[in-house]
Formats: sequence, C-alpha cells, structure tokens
Amino acid sequence: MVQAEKGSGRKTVGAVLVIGGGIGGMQAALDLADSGFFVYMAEKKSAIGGVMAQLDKTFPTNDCSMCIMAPKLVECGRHLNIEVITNSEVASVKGSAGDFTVRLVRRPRYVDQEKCTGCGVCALHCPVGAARDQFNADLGCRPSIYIEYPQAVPLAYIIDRETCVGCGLCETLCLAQAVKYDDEAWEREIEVGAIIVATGFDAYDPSERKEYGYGRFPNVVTSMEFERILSASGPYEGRVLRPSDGDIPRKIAFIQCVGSRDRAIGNGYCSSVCCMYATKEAVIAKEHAPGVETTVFFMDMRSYGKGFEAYIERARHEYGVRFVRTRVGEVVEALDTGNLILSYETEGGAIEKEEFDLVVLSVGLRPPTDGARLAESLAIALDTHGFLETRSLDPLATTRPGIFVCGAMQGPKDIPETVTQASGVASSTGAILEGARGSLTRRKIYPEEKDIRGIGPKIGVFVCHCGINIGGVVDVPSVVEYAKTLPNVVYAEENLYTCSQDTQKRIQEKIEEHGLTRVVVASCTPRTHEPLFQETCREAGLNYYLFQMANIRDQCSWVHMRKPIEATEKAKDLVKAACAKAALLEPLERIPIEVKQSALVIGGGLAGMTTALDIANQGFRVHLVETAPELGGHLRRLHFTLCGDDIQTYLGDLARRVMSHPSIDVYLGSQMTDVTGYVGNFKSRIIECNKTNGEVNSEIGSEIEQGVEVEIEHGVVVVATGAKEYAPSDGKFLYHRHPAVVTQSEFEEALASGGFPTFIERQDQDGPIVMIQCVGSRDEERGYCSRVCCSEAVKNAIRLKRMDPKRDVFILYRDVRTYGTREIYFEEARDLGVVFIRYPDDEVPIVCSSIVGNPETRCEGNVGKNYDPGPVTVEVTDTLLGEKLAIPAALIVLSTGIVPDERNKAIAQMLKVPLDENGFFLEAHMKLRPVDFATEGVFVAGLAHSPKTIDETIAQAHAAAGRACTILAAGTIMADGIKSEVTKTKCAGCGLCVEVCQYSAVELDDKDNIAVVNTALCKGCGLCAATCRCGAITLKGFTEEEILAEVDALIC
Amino acid sequence: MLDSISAKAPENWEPKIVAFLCNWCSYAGADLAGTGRIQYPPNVRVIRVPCSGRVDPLMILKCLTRGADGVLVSGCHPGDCHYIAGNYLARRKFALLDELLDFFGIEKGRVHFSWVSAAEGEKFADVVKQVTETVKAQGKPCLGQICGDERG
Amino acid sequence: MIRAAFEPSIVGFLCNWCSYAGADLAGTSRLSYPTNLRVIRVMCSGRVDPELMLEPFLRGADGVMVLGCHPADCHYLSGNYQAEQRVHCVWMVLEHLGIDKGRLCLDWVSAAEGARFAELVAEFVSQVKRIGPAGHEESREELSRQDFIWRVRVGMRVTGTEKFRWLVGRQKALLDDKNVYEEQLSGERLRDLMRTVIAEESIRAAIELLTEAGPMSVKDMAEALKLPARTVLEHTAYLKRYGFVELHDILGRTPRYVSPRYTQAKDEI
Amino acid sequence: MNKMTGNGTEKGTRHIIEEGIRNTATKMLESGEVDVFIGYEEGTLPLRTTPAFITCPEDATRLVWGPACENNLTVYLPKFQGAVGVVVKGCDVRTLTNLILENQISRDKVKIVGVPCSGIIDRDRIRKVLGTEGPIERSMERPVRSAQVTERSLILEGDGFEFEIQLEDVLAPSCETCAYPIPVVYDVLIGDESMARHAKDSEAGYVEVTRFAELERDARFSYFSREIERCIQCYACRQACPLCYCPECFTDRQSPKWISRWRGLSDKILFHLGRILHVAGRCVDCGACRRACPVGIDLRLLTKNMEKVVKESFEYESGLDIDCLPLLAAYKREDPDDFIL
Repeated sequence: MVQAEKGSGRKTVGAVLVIGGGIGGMQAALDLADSGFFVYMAEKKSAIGGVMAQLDKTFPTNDCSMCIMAPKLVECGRHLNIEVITNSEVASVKGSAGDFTVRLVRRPRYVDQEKCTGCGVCALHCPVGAARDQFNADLGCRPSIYIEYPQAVPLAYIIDRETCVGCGLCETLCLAQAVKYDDEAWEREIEVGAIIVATGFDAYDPSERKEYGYGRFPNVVTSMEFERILSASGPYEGRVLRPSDGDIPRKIAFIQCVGSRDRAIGNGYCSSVCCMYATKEAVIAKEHAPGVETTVFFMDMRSYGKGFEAYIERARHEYGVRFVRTRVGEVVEALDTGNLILSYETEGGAIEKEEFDLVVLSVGLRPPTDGARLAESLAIALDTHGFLETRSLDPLATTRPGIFVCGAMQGPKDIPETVTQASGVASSTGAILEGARGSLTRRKIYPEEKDIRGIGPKIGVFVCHCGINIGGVVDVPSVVEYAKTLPNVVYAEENLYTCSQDTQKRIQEKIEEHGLTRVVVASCTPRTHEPLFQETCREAGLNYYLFQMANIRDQCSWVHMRKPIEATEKAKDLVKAACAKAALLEPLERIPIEVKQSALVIGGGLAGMTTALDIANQGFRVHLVETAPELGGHLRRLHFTLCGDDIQTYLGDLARRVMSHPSIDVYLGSQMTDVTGYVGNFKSRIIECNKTNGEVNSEIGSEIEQGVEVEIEHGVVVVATGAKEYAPSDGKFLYHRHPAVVTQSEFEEALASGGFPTFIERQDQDGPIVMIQCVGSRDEERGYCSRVCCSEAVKNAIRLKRMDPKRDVFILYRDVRTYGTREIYFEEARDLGVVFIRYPDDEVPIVCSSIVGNPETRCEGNVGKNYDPGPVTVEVTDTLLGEKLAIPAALIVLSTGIVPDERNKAIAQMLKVPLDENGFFLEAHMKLRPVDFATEGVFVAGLAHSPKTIDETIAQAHAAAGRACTILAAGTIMADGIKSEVTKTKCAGCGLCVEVCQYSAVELDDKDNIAVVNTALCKGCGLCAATCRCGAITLKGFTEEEILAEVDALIC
Repeated sequence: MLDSISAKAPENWEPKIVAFLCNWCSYAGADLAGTGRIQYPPNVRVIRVPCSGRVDPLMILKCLTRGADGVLVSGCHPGDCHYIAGNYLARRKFALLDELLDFFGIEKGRVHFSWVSAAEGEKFADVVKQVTETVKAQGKPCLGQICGDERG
Repeated sequence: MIRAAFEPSIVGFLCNWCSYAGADLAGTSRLSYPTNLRVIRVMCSGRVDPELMLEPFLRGADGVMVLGCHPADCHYLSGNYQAEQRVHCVWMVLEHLGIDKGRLCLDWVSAAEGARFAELVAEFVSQVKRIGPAGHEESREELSRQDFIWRVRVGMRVTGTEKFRWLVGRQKALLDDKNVYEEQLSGERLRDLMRTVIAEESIRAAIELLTEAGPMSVKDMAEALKLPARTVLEHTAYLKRYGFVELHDILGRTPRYVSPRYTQAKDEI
Repeated sequence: MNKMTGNGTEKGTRHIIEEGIRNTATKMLESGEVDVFIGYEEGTLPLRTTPAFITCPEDATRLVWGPACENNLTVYLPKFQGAVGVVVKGCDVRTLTNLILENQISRDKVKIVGVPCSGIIDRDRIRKVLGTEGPIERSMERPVRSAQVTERSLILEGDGFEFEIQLEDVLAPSCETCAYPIPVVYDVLIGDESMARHAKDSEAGYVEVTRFAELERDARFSYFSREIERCIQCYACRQACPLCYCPECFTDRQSPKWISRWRGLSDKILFHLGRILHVAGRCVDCGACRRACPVGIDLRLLTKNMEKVVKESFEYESGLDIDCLPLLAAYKREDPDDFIL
C-alpha cells in the first residue's frame, strides 16, 4: 500500500491530527512527534488530560494517577512538534489517506493562552461561583473563569460564557493582561496525512436506572464521583465523607454492572474496567478511612488482566474487602439517617436486605455523546454499540483508510490497553506516512556554547513579581537588593513576569551585557519553568546547566500569604541558596547517542511478525529471530476468531509478507545467545541452527557447535517470545489418559477440520460436551487468569451449537470473563442453549471414568497402562443449585491456561529486564509504559508479556513497533546531562552502587575493580552517590558540594 | 550545656528547617499546596533533589551539626518512585539513621521522613505543620547550639 | 404590651449637602417630628458603606435611614446613585436573612425640603413601630433577639465579602452600559446573581461564625442553619480548602470543624 | 617471658589448636596453595601477640594461639595480591564475609583457617582486676613481667608476686555474649566445634544497649556527648576497622568538607555518627575499634545498638551469608515504614 502510494506520486503529508487529548491521545501524539511527524491535537475541553486526570489512584499498582500522568501532560504541552488546539472540534474532513484536509472549529477561550500564567487570581475573585465543577464530578462548584484542574495543560484559564455576567473583574485583576473578552470562535484548515480518533468514553448516567436511586438519594454516588471523593485534590481533599451529611461512612457498597451487561438499556457489553476500579476504590477507601467496611456486589469478577487476580486476592485477604456475587435489585433510603438499604438475592436464592452508609454505582463506559456526530464528519462507521467499528485482525483501523482509533472509543478498555493502542496507532500511522517523515517537524538551531573556563561565577539574578502572586506577599525589591549583596552576584533585577517573552530577551541581553556565567531566576516552580529558562540561557550561549531556580511562589508567597515578613525572609534564603549552588554549577553535556537504525525482534509469532512488519514498513531494518523452523508461533493452533475471521489465512498471508519483505532478515530455527550494549547500540549474537524438525533444545546455547554464529548490531530490541498452552500433567483430568479428554485448542483444531471430533467415535455419540474452565489458571500454582479461555470456550461452543444444535453443551466456570464486547457472544451462546454451570473456587470438577468391563472401577487421575477406559463423567458442584451433579460426557474439553515460556528467564537475564512473579516479562510501568522496559530501547509484545487475545496481541505488537520507532527515527538520542560520575582514585570497588542502580548503569571494571558509569543508561537519580561511602561517585548537577552549599546558605 | 538537650529557646524563636524533597512527588506535592493556596508555617527551606535516594544520611547529620533545627526528607510513596526503587533503598538508610539518632539521645522530633505524592498538597502542608510544631516544641537543639557557640 | 410602649431607635445617615441641610431647615422652620431619630452626618450618602447600614442593628437600632440628595443633585456627581445600589443590595441581604427590609430606608431630601424631611422621619418611625422592636419575634420566623443579632453579623460579613462589594460596585455600570461582551444584561439576571452570591456567602459566613464559637460537625451546623447537610458540607469543604475552617477532630465517624480564629483565641487564653 | 602454651603436661584445647594452625600453615605453604599465611606470633610484651606473615613453611612454628590473639587479621587481606591463608575467629570471619561481599577480597584467593574460639582477653579488665593504672606491663607499682596462660586462667608474674586471674573474668565484653564463636565460613576448621565457647543467644548481647536505651533521653545524650568530647580525632578506630577501607575517608575529604578537626564537639559527633552509619549492617562487633581507641571511648555501645536495629528491623545479620546482598543494597517492600509520616 505504501509503495503504491509513493509510486503514484501522490502527496503524503507528514502531519497527523489526533482527536482527543486524554491519555490515549497524548501517548499517540508523543510517539508520533518523537518519530518525525508533526501533530495537531484537537481537544474538546479547555485542557488535555481526559478522564485519567480525574482519577485518584490506578489499579493494580495503586499509583497516583496524576503523578504518573503529569510528565506526559507537560511534555505534550511543550513539545516542539505538538500543537495542542484546545476547545476545538472537527467540522469536516476531505481527502484520503496521506492527504486529508481537516476543518477545525475552535470555540473562544476569552483568555489569551500565551499570556495567561495560570496564577488563578481571577478565579479566586470571580463573583460567579455557582457553576458545577465537572472535573470534580459536579461535587463542588467553580467560578465562571476556571481551569479544569490545577495541573491543566495548557495552564490557561477559560471563561465559561454561559455563567459569566461580564462584570469585568477578571480583566481588572489580571496583570498579565491575558483576559480577552473579544475572543472569537475561529475555523482553521489543517493538512494532515492521517487522523487518530482518541476521544475516549463517557460515563454511563445511572439516573436511568431508577431502582438505584441515583439523583434522589444523596448518598448514592457514581464511581467517578467517588473517585473525586478519594482524590486529595477532590472536593473533600481525599477524606471519605458522604455527601448527605459529611460523616465518614462505616459501610460502603459498590454495585457493579450499572449500565453494563444490561440489554434492557441497550448496553449489552461489559465495560471491562469496573470490577477492577471498584475493587481499587474499595481498597483505597479503606486506606483513607480506616475501619470502613467495603462490599462489592458483582455478577462475575472480571479480573482478567495482568496482576489483576492477585490484586483482587489482596483486596479480599489483606484489606478485607467483601465480595458478594449477586445483582442488587433495589436501593431504598432509610428514614432519617440517609443510609441506604440494598436488597439482593444470594446465590442460594434467599433475599437479603443490608444497610449501608454510602453506595457507589460502578457505572459503565459508553461511547461519547458526540461520537456519532464525529463519526459522521469523519465518514467512518460505528459498531452496534456506538463505538468505532474495527476488525479483530486489524483492531486499530477504522472503516476509512488513513483514520485510526485508539482507546475506549474502540471499545471499553483500561489505561494500559489504551496506551498500548495509542503507541500502536502511532506505528500504523508511521507506516503509511513513512515517506513524509521529518518533512514538517521542526528542529531548533542553537549558537555555539560559550567557554566559561577561567571566568569564575558571575551570577545574574532575576526576581519575578508574578503579577501580584509573589509581589503581593514578598517584598520583591528588597529581595533584589539582598541578592545584589550575595557573593558572586554581579547583577540583579525584578520583573513583572520573568517568564514572559520580553523578559526572555531581556535575560539574554543581560547575559551579554554583564558577561553572566550563571543565571538564577526566583519565581515559580522549576518543574514547569526550568526548561523555559534553560532554553533562554542556551539561546544566549550559556550551557543549559548553568541555571538555577528559586521557587518563591508555589512554595513561598502562595503558602505564606498572611505572613509577608517571614515570606520575604524565606524568599531571600531561597535566593541565597540558589546563588550558592549556582556558583558551583558546571556546564554539563547532553550527550548525543547515535542510534543504529535497525531492530532485533525475538520471536516469530503473531506479535513478532506484526512488530517486524511495522518497523520495516517504517523504513528500518529488522532482524527477526525465531527458534522454530517456521513462523507463526502459538497462532498456528488457532483457526477462527470470536467474530469468525479465518486465522490461518491471515497467518499465511502475514508470514508471506514478512518473508518477502526486503528490510526483514528472518532467522528461523535460531536463537539469540548474547546481547551487549545499550539503547541505540546493541550487539547481539545469533546462532542459526536451521534445523528441520521443530524441536529446539530449550537450553540456550546448547546448539552452538552445530549452528552458524552471526553478530548483528541494532538500536532496539523487541521481545515477542510468546507463551505456551498449559498441558495438565500426571493424568490430571484424565488428560492424555482418556481419549475423550482434550484441550480447547485440540477441540478447535477438530472443529476447524470440518467434521465432528473423530476421537469420540467410540463414545456415546449423542452425549453432551462439557467444557471445564480455569484448567491451569487461577489455581495455587498459577494465581493469574489466562484471560482468553472464557472467550475461547464461548467461541467453540457457539460454533459447535451451530453445527450440531441438538447437542448439549455445558461450560463449567468460576467467573465468565467475556469482557468488553465479547459479552455479546456470551449472550449468544446462552441464547443458543449452552448451559453455564458455576463451580466453587475450591472445588475443581472431577473427571472420572471406569474401566471397560468393570463399571465399579473409578479412575480420577493416573490410571494403569493396560486398561480400556469406559465412559467419562464430570462431577461438579453447581453453586446455583447447591448440589453435586454428575454429567456423563461424550467429550470433555479442558480450557487450559497460558503459561510463560521457560526460556524467558535466560532472555531476561541477557537483556537485564525483569520477569514478574509468574514468569512473564514485566514492563516498565503497568499503566503508562505497557510495552517498554525500564531498560531503554527494549520492548515487549504479545503473550511474552501476559495472556491476551489476538486483537490485543496485534495492538500490542503495533505498540512495540511504535515505541521502537521513536528511538530509531530520532537517529540520535540526547542524554540528559545529570549523570553520575566516578572519581577513580577514590573508588574502593565495593560494588554497592552496582547493586543499588535500578538501571544497571553502573558496573565494576574487572581489571581495576572500580565502578564505571554507563552514561547512556544512567537516569540521574543519585542513589549510587548517596550510597557510596567513599565519596567516589557523585551526581553531576546535584553534587554533595552543591547540596551542602545550599544547606549552608539556608541555615547560616 | 551538655547536660540538657533542650536548652531553653529564646522567646519567639523560629526554627529553621531544611527539607529535601524529591523532584517527582514531594516537590510536586509542595507545589500543589501552593496552587491550592494551602497555608503552612514559613520555617521550612526546600532543597530539591532528584530522588529521596539522593539523600545521604550524612547530609542530614550535617544539617543538624551546621545548626538546622530540624530536617525533613520526603519522597514518593513506596512503589511510586520515579526511579523504580530509590525510595525503598533510601528508606533502609533513613530507618537506621532514625534509630541511631534516637539511641544517641537526639529527640525524635528533629529529623522527619515522609512520603508525599504529587497529588498530596494538603498532606505536604500537614507534614510541614507537624514538623514545625514538633521542632518548635523541642526548643533550640543541642547540636545546633554547640555549633553556634563554637562559631560565635 | 411591649408594642404599646415601643419607641424605636432610629439611626439616620444624612448627607452633608442636602439631607443634613434639609434637617436643619426642618429645625429652623420649627417643624416637629418624632424624637426617635439619631443623626449621623456624612459627607455623602455614597459614604455609607453596606456594613455601616447594618452595624447600627448590632448596637440596638430598630431602623436605619439613609438620606441623600435627589438623583442628579449629588454634590459628588454620583454618590447617591451608589448609595441606591447599595441599599438595594442590602435589602436583598436582609430579605435573604429573614429580617424585615422595612428597617432600612433610603430616600432623597434636598436642602430646601425641611417639611419632607420631617414627613419622612415620621413615616419611617411609624413604619418601624409597625414592624416592631428588632429581634422580638422578628418576621415570620419570629427571630429572637439573639438570632437577630446573629443574622445581622452574618449579613455584615456578607456585605464585607469581595464578591458582594464588587457586584454592588459594578451593578450600576453594568445596567447602564453594556457588559464586557457588549451585551445588555437584564436586571433580573444581575439580581439572580446577586441573590446567589448572597445565599452562598451567607452560608459561608454562618459556618465561619459557628466554628468561631467552637468545633461543629456538618450535621450540627445544618441543624443550626436549617439547611440541607449536603449544602453545608459543600461550603465547609470550600472553606476548609482555603483555610477558613480546619478539621478539629473526628467524633466517632463525624468530623468536626473549627475556625482558626477559635483555635487562636483559645491559644491566647 | 611469655608462655602462650599450656603447662606442657596436658594437651589442652589451645595447644591442639595451635598445633593445628602450625600444621595447616606448613601444609598450605608447602603445597603452594597460599603465598603467605597470616596468623599470630608472640609479641614482645606479656600477653601480647602480633600478626605473623609466614611465607616459608619452616617459619610456621612461630605461630601461636591463645586468648591474647585479639587482632582481626582480615584487615590485612586486601593488601595482598596472591593467595593468602588466614587464621580467623568467629567474629573475624564475618568481617571476611563482608569483605568478600564488597569485592575487597576474592573468595578463591583466600584460604580461611577457622578457629573455634573460646574468647579473647580484655586488657582493661585485667588492669582493673590488678587495680593498676595504664598498661599492666608498665604499671608503676606492680609491673607484670610475664604471663602464663592455662586452660582457664592467666597467671601474671611480676617482681615478687604471682597473680592468677580466671579467664572468664577478663574476657572481652563482645566475647562474653558471642553468638558465633565458631566461624560460619571456613576452608579448614582447626580442632572441632566443641572446643569453642558455648554460643550465646544473640539477644544476650543486647542487654547492655537495651538497658542504656531505657535511660532518659537527656541522660543518653549527655553520656555520649561526654564520651565523644574526649575524642581526639586520631581516627584510630577507623584505621583499625577491617571494614573501613575507603581510599579516602569522608573525614579526610576536602570538598565537601564534612568534618573539621577544629569545629569541636559537633563535628566529633558527626564523625562518630557518620562512622556508625558507614559500618551499619557490616560491623560484626569484633571490638577492633574499641581496642584501638587511645582514650577509651565506649564505641561498642553505638555499634552494638546498630547491630540490634539492623537485626530487628531487617532480619539481617552481618557476615553470615556469603551469597546475600549487602544490607543497603537490597530492600523489602515490608521494611519498617512506621517512622515515616
């Protein structure tokens, strides 16, 4: 496709439009901008961040949502190649893939985004205060001039024209003169090569479900409202209070599936995330309000993701969260107390009533209200639920070429999957726009750096009034006078806004005029503004690191508003400390690391092939290593998808494309034996075995003598080594003992071959087929859920029922985990008459058989060699009936789980990347870096990461490619100058630094037994420096001298 | 002088407290306290470090012997460290220091550690309040006094 | 019984150039009017701050008169217009607080209108007499003296807030001219906004006053203020965020809040 | 003259060990297994031994063993390039383990000759028993000229007197409560385990620190202040410590200047606290620092307390495991967190 377009000479635009600035949109934008494309990000609201910004904590790590997201927010906000267009929507789209013309409409903000410093004085005084604060899920109010949330990007206020009376106060107060009442809506046409839809979801409005009393009873809240209640930045500052009277609730109930799995209201699908977020909220509530009892009322516990099952177990056992399997029928309010009485039916059939102080409705995810309108203007199709239509074998493409989708707009999903899809669309986009890479991106050119050696510190100090934010409390002129008296300070001045454009010019002039070699700015926080001032210094020829900031606003004037004298004293101290440190600063180098323009992909299954193709299509060389003699991996055993796509045809086509791609070198029957180097510069050795049979010894390197060794250099590594299907051993379930016991994939193979499984010929031909779920999953040995088995069972059950409608099919399960839109197939299976029987967690069904001719014998496990097995029966306890059933079966199908490959360990050691407790590869961050490793330049995709479905694997493979290409496309990586450094003569070689370094950046030199820092790997945390007793290792930019100079300045 | 740690503090004595805040969580939390205009005592002076793991216990001791009246070290919550496990490794050192100072007879209220996330502006303010109050309650510290006497 | 003997205390703010001169003229003309009025001379009716209009009630007044020059006659051009805006807004405050707004009157008396002055005084005195003594079964709510004083204090705080003062100050300009968006605001819209501001600020002021006396839970405050606890919670949370109330303790499962002023006062004792 | 050996007639434990050491040294040197063998030889003063660096098998007879073999010989190991045999007591081997963990010594270059230890003497205690001031051999009134060591006692002889002291009464304090008298790691164990002192529960060693910790805070502080004020900043404690091997100690660093010699008590405190932190989780209570201190500061109190803290907080005991991570190179999620706000 790419070639065709190039050949036809059609224009390809090297820019991309991302619609939606939530976590998905941000990730896609960053990945694209980092790999050479200019990104327009159109966001409906006044700030990017989306739903994730509203969340308190995230499962399963309980990370603070804002903490982990903020760096991405800030990066999007100031990326040279991302233009964030807030308050805007797409009006129309013309053209085709590679060359779209998009008309954007931007609503007025009434505040000049460039001028607004986000100080918030306007909002503090705005006379209108009654507008509901949507960010706080309407639990509080906000003024007419507001920001979405304190960390908003762009950090500029907006006027809500609906409620504003136009009194003019904000304009009077704004010293930055940012208020712009005559702001008007404008339209803009942009040219882009591709469009990414990342609009996310809307939460279901539970008012419709009258029986739960939402809207009528104040103590019935939605999960989103509760999320805000839990948040430290929320309406109650993180205290768990109930809205009716501000009391701390004793008992909180979570009602699941509100607006999900509910055909009556038209949302038949499962929202995928509610079981986990409700559990998380139940856990966090317990942390915030010790002693509170939390109960989750659920239908099926869908903790299918990586680490989810363990999270639920911890919630249950460590935190004492109670789980009740039921569908709550009704919620009524108790008289006087505002408490709520829930009625529900227990599994045993009894009707229970229970009183709670607070009820949280776990509302589902819906397509955004304007999703249909957007789809119409983009001319793309929606599925029956209102999400964008995609295919399971091409999950990121919409129905119109060149328009892609990621995140919850494609179907309900959690954050990591959204982020995965986002990186994935970046890759898909990159592939179609390959020819235009770098054509529209901007790059800055700097003057040569000044040589400051021998000049000595000459410090210039710039103290900011920040309008009245600082100047209103701190006596700025006296701070300036004080600064002039400090050692090494040769110049000091005050500014109304040090961050304004004209002050930047002024700082540069002063650097020239006074020959400044260090610059100190006393203003707001370095977290947001240091890069700006560093940039200013660098443009004036000063090294980035000859700059120091004193935070006299966020950590001084704003927090000591009623103590001007003390605040001024503190500001002086902070300036003194900044100057003391500044005098010791040294120019540091941002080292460019050349990147080898090729990738190594380990594993030639679905994930490996997809990744390899993507990277190759983006114009980079790929080395694909597969241990088996042919490509395909686990996928060769699957035949059709849940929605009926033909897998083997797809696989054959995919393998052909990989084999014939000019940029992909395929090493079949080969193994990687060694990796050295670091991001951008890896060197690997591969043993090509070229063996003909598929059996390759799992011991890596055991084939060295026979194979040919090749050494390849590459910039990145993608681990896509897959996983295996669990096979019950020792005759468990009579597997491999009785011919009528097969695994799900064996069953599928038979179904695919057209006929009814031949191995049951000897059996009772008309007997039922019994499927047993959770074989090898969620047990003592493997605590995790294998995620796919429920859908696989449903898939094969439906196919069987279609072929042979009269045959009884039983599925014995613990929780049906047909999450997302897969739920529809679960419904279909039930409609077709498949019987689902739930068995208790601790009573695994027993498969037994007798020996022919001796019906009294009963074999449950290992049976002697010479026997002739009789009919099989499954014994199971039905939790609904509460009794034990014995089902004679024609065939027993075991839904066996997915287990990690035992070779993972060796590969993990070679790449210095971690495995999780189950033996799958452990990504850098469960939420936001789902395909990255902490080790830069190494990525993971597919089953090697955790069990997942085909569409998820494809998305993740695209994602790994997308992430890998950000490094490959950059050509060079600029490493930050804050790095550890070893003074050789002081090092005793004790190796403590090597052990504590989480990035394996420090190694002991074999010869001299001294520590050596690999600056390419060092992240600059300084842990090694603080651990070294000898003082041999220090962190440049945060040396002991510098820190102690600050200490001395602050104390003495 | 040596017999009593809590030499009487002069009237309206305001302690100086040095705080080491990790860049990614606690410093951000302190900023958030500012954005939320949450008021807290002005006695704390912040030194920004990349990670709580950058703080060598010797630095804390040095602060005390140089005359700081109190020290606060704050990092990301366990598990949230931007550098994977810097705070976990630092925590061991801090635990040792904490016990050492206690055994040595230096008041528990001098050196404080806290976990403050980027979303906990309120908590940061509370921590500063608590630290300032406990330090004030101790009066002028002996170590500082020894130092001050010898300097002066 | 009380009513029969009731002689209200009235405080009158009279502008120097017209009303005060008018009162003088009433004197020189030997016009007789009730003795209940105590006059405070101000340079302009525009000098009478909303807080000043309420302050006398705290000190035992049963009625307050603000008298200025006739429209367009103001010695300071527009001081009387400002006074008019303010009185209208203070009436809204009184209304919101359940205090009879007839206790506050505004009128115009020129230097030549001695008779009108005497008439107005007599009229107002009888009006206040009709209303009855301040804080004796005041209004439909039958406020006690204590409740009355308390509400006046709430009212004074409301009139002291920035939002209230800004709106009072801008009101006339906004109604006379177009707003910043070049639109003409309806008086109704502005009054609605004013009412909302007064309602909100009253709750906040009330919460502050309650917590200055000691720790209170949201439920206690809601009961004291006869408001839904939910509303009180929302405003308590707002005040807490900006440091006007603090969490005092948690009794059982009920957090109690207190004003920092209470804590300070206690510390000083 | 010193008689480190028993009275010759009965073959005492000590004698067996001494023979064992000599034989082992001879064997190791002859076979070329080691280039040098480090042990103890008799010193020039009564009840003193000195480190012996034996390179010829025939010199092995110089080696001795007895309760005066106090030095921790592992301190010399990092200084040798070749293979070294070394005599170690239960405590010494734990410093050796640390040195191996910290890459100061390569395990394959050292032959560990373990000795079941029955405790070493404490000179201060002997002095106190004798009631003399200063070193016993230089006492003004009753200088000790020679000493004999029997199985259970010391016989000190001077001009016109003979004084028998029970060994048990003059044991080093750390030996009294020693939990590991038998080396936890060795290549060769001389004698057998029964020859060692009975191992005490490690809790026994903490009695003193626990008692001290119960004092008032002010009392603790003034005790330490008084003790440390006597410090002359000679840094002998650091020099004697086998685990203080930094090429440049933080006390000597010029930039930043952590410690100054003229700033008085505050910097002395900083030095001592800093030193404790640097040996935290590594110190094995061998007593070398205490023996080295010329002014007799009670340095063990701080180190012993730190040992207790490390054990109680992190279930970590220094020097027992050759394959573990050093205390500060590892962490557990469930490490103490309650001291953090």
